[in-house]
Amino acid sequence: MSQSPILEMRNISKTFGAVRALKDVSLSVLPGELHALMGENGAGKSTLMKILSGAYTADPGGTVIIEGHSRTEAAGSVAVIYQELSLAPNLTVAENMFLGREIANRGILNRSATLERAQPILDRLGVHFDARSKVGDLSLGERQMVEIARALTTDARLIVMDEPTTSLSARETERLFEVIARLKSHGIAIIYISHRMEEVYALADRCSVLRDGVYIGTLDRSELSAQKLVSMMVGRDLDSFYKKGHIASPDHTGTPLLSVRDMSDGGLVKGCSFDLYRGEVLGIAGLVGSGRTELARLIYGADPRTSGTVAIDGRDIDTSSPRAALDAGVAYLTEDRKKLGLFLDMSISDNVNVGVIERDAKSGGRLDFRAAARRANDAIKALAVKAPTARMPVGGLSGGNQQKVLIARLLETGPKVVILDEPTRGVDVGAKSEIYKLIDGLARKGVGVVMISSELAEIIGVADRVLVMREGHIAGQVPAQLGQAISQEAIMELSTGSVSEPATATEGAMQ
Amino acid sequence: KDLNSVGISVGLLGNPFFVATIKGIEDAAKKINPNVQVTSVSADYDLNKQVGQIDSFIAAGVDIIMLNAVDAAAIAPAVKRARDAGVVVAAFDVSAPGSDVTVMTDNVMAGTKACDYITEHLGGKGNVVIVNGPASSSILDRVKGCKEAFAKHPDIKVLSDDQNAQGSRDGGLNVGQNLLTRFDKIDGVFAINDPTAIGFALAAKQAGRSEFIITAVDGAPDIEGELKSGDGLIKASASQDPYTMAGQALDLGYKVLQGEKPEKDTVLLEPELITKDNIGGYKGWTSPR
Amino acid sequence: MTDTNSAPASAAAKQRLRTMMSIVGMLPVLILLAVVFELMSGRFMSVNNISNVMQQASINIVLASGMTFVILTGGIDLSVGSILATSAMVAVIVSLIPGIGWLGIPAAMGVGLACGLANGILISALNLPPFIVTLGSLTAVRGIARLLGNDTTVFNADLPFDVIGNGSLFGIPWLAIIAVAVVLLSWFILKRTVLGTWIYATGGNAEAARLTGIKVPLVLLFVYGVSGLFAGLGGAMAAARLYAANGLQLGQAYELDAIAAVILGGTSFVGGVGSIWGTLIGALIIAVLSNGLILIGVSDIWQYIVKGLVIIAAVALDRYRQTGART
Amino acid sequence: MTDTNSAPASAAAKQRLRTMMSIVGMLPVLILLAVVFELMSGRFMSVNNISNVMQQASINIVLASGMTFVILTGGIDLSVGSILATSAMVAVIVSLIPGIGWLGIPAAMGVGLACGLANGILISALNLPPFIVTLGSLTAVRGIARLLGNDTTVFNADLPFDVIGNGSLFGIPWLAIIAVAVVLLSWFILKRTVLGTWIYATGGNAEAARLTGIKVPLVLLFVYGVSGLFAGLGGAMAAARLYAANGLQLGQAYELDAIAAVILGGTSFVGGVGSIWGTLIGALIIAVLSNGLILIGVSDIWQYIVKGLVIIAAVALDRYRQTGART
Ligand SMILES: Nc1ncnc2c1ncn2[C@@H]1O[C@H](COP(=O)(O)OP(=O)(O)OP(=O)(O)O)[C@@H](O)[C@H]1O
Ligand SMILES: Nc1ncnc2c1ncn2[C@@H]1O[C@H](COP(=O)(O)OP(=O)(O)OP(=O)(O)O)[C@@H](O)[C@H]1O
Ligand SMILES: [Mg+2]
Ligand SMILES: [Mg+2]
Repeated sequence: MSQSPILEMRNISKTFGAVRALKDVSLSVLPGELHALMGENGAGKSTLMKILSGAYTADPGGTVIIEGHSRTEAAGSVAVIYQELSLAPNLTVAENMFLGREIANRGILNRSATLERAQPILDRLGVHFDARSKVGDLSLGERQMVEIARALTTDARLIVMDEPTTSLSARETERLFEVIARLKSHGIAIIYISHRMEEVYALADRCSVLRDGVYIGTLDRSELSAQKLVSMMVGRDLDSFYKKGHIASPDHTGTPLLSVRDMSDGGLVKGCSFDLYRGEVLGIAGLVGSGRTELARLIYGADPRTSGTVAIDGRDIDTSSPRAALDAGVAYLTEDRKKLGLFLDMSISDNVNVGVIERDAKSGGRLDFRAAARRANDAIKALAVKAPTARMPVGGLSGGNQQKVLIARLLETGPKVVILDEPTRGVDVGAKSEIYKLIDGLARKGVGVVMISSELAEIIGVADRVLVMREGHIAGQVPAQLGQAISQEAIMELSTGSVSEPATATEGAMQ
Repeated sequence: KDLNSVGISVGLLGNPFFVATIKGIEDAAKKINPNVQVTSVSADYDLNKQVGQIDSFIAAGVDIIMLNAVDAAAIAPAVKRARDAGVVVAAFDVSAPGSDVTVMTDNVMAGTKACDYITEHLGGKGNVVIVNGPASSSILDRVKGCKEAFAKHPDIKVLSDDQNAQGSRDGGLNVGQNLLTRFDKIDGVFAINDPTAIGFALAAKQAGRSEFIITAVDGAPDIEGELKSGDGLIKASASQDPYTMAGQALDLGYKVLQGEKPEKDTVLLEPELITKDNIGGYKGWTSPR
Repeated sequence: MTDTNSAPASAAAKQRLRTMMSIVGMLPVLILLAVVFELMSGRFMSVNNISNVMQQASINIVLASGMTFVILTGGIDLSVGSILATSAMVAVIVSLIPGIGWLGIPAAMGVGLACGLANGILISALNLPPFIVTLGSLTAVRGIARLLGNDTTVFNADLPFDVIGNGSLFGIPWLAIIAVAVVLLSWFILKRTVLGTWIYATGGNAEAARLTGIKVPLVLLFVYGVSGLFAGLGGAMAAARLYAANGLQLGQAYELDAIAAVILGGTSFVGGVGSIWGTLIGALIIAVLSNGLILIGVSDIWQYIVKGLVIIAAVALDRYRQTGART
Repeated sequence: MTDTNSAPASAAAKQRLRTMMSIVGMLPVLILLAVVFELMSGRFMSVNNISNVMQQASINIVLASGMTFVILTGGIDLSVGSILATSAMVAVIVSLIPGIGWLGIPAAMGVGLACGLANGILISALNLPPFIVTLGSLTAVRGIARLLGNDTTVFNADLPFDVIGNGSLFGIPWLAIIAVAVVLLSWFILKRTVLGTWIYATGGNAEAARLTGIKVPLVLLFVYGVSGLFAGLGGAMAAARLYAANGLQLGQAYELDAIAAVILGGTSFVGGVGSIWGTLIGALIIAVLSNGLILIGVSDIWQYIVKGLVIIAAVALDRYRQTGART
């Protein structure tokens, strides 16, 4: 090797109680390279990075050397974009960007200098909010951009990005890639963690793989291939990844299963209408902040609407509250599973059953433990949740398994329509393909599936038809006519507004 | 029967008045048996708590319970339980129905004496204010006695009698400030105890008001200086003698323990009105005895 | 926070152990206190005294049970002391009506329930902060309690239901039996019914609960209603014990004792985590402390200091024990 | 940039409006109360009475300022009333030492700071729940306050620093000047210094704060220290005002008033959201209520009821107003 590495991690182990998260892992990163780090959910990637940043202390015996210094001396030369967003929602974007490293004179803040330094970085990332916005008001994707912006405020020589694109759509991702390229040209090294293969192919100079806390190996760019990576990560080969087993273009005549008309909330969502047919998987694409989540929440009755109706099988239904929507057969999977979905302190079984315990209950509202245990165990088996017992708290599961638990809860209610908001966010390849299979199975059973996703490859691979949202409108439909292929270019054009045919496209969507 | 242990429950320990009563009991008990064990607890004006304390005393096997009842009526069942268990109950400062003996200040008379001083000073004519406190029996009695004194003079007008100053300096000051704002001219003020009176006087000093006099009940240590100087607004306080009162209650209780029957089971101590003129001879609560 | 990949069987066993630990909670502290007091006084463990402790703890146990419901949803109820005073007043006043005096108990509970539901409506329908709402009713309901008796003590020497305050069944005071019954009922609701799961879910993540179709406002209404109902029962118990009630003095600062019992018992202020058994033990610790310190003759001033320090030491010990168990 | 969607200017304006609204907060309620009391009594707005209100509010403002720091981090400090009593005792006792009597003020503040830091160490280093720790010190420190005076009132008619309790500067009472100074200092720390940002960040997301390198334990130590320090100052103010201190009675339940002021002022219990100006207004509302109700001659019992209802109505109004503004 010509250069000396910027980072050397040797023999790193880490145990949490009885859990061995990392075992003798070694990793070295060269200046100016983008080093991808891959592995299934729970493989130990984030833990390794937290040891690098000092958030965790490794078990004795390992060494971390950054630019020839020990970790403590080199603090400040590493910046980390954490996977669980580590922002203070009550502070402004600028305050968050400089949190812990405030621009100050003898302890007194210099607010104008803070804003002056924050704004150009945000502009470079091409975000819509300004440095004075409160982080709590931003959508998940926008928060992720703040995290990235924060890493750029440091003069770190090494930046760790732990799944930076999970909440980003294609355009933001492109922006991020531009920024990454510029960073690399300045000799800054990047450790990049992602479950999206295409990104790794596009970016990585080298790629290391972890499996069950053990270092498996490192591939050079020239050696990268899907088969090789997947078999290193999973320990076996995965069969076809995106697979549509259901009829690709279901019958679009007759009454639609779900029809949404003129849905508005007086702000972010403006007059959206669309139809969904039995056994169809309808994708909704769009940029971050285009209002997809908001639209889904309106349909589900999670937020008050100013206008709009929802009908199932041609009959108007009451979706004034989530309860009413569930009763009418509409279920919704939130994009923010930790904050809006799971009860982290409750058991897997309780989390799976919470929506149906009332239905199962014996007289007097007594819980039916046997039914609950059965449902939980069946769900664990059916969705291949990796957990020793259904009684353990869901907070102890890895991200992908948490997501499966949440999906299981949804399915237990026996919905006619499911709205999945970013169903594979932060989920590893193996679990992803299982979720795709699940969606496929639902469609085959005649359930209507709405899938909101920011990952174009996934939406093209799984959906039968794609609606594109822009600025709260449904900007169009891809394919414009049935039977045509879904193309990435068409989606991008609609979502960025570089074609202007929203009127006709909406018509198409409605018919 | 020997006197080996005494349990004391008072309304609120930390009130100098009760500190003096406890000292009176301890001294009296030590005179009878130098090795006596005295446990004193505070009910914090909570009847429920006091009942629990009495039960604990019964369980601990005390010979005499010295009781300053939080509630003059409602304490009866607990007193009965104690007596049924063979424990002598001696009440002081507040009556407790069913107790073996009771020694207390005549609070009605204390109120009357303090308010008679005001009416005399005013010549039977003027606007007066009663600064009230938490509704315990002794305070109700004082206000009752005071009102009786005022009622004797048709030209005395009571401007306010329903403000609670919590019986504290702090409360007296706050309520005082507000009452002084509300009424432009006041001729006399009766405060239900000394701290309230001092608080009211502080409020008057701040507001630059001095057109009235203040009287109170207690004869507490902090009012002695005020009375001695003679130029303050506080002119008189109907004094109680907690030390003697409680000591006497214990002595009577001890007699009951020995099987004697006291001639009267209730002793009312007459309060003495202390003013600038007789303060020199006043012994006070804390003076060494 | 845990273990996915290690052997499932041992993980399940460990899971059970942890659940056990969290249920046992402060029990060691309680036992320690009892032993120390027995050694120092020689009287603590007498049948008579144990019965005293149970009686003294009983009202706080009932209040703290209601408080457990509220705190499990992440709320707080400061008004229980005032509600207790009002219900006790009502209980005695009703008991004075010839012939139907025993109606005092349902009347007290009804008044408590009504106050609790009023809190609940303000909190759930208007979405106001529980601390302020119940602080407001702490004050307002106290005023009502005083108004009822016109600031005097009401009493009734022939209380028709005095047996619940002073009687006993096979040597166990009725007060204690009622307290245990309340704990069992609470346990049943929390752990064996749909509503209980909803309460935990609401406390764990209110927004997620709403999105799963749980009627969060109803859950909140229920918990504040229960807290009020139990406070009303507590009022009837206090009245039966004392044959009297005083609107100003009764129940002052009881809310602090009830909250302390709940938190000592390991229920989290954030909501969603905790158990009624912990609350029972927490309330017993408080009662044992008060009783034991008097038994061994500690002066009132030092009782304050010792009590404060023991409470802090108890949670510190618990925290230490749990950390020890985890690694 | 291909598409800047909604006009950012209007969004920024809306953001500003919202910040304004949240700063103004309860001010309308305060003004409304003042107007009603003036109309009903005709005396409320007199210079004299305003000065009374300021004095009566001042100690609570100082306590509530410290409490604001604590609640902003998501904690709570129940011990301020007891700390105030202890410091007041120390202030009077020291003031009796001939020659150096004015040292009473720094002594009181020192004692307050020490108690606050003790709370802070238990909470930050041992990671114990603030409610239990400060409930424990509420009790223990109260015991110390009583011990100091041996359960009697200590008093000093020639208090060397009585001017801060009863004097005034250009007609403004020193008590009020001190309270305003404390508010300004708190505002400066919270909004203008790095430490302030850390306090907000810790309350907003303690884990995130830790990950960005903020020393969360130090922040916690600081806020409890400040709360203790201000309670100590409050003790000196109370002593100066009353020329006396009583270890048992002084400061009872002051913590509830302080917390109420903070929460009325819009600071969230969850932490991270709120401002010191809100606290000031909250404390003034409480003081105006107490003063005004006496001025218009409402009896003690009805004061309770009205006060409780007004507090609830105030937050309800505020909630309604904010909802109105948002849509
Ligand atoms: N604080 C913790 N306490 C206990 N166990 C933990 C903790 N953090 C992580 N673990 C465990 O360590 C293992 C590795 O977790 P880690 O978060 O590093 O995985 P990851 O590779 O980042 O997964 P993902 O792709 O889902 O983000 C998992 O088994 C996890 O359950
Ligand atoms: N609580 C909130 N308050 C104010 N604005 C909000 C709030 N939540 C979201 N927004 C704004 O609403 C807009 C649309 O958000 P929404 O979450 O619907 O978009 P999305 O297309 O689902 O984006 P993402 O992929 O980031 O989830 C964003 O610009 C966001 O800033
Ligand atoms: Mg991770
Ligand atoms: Mg979204």
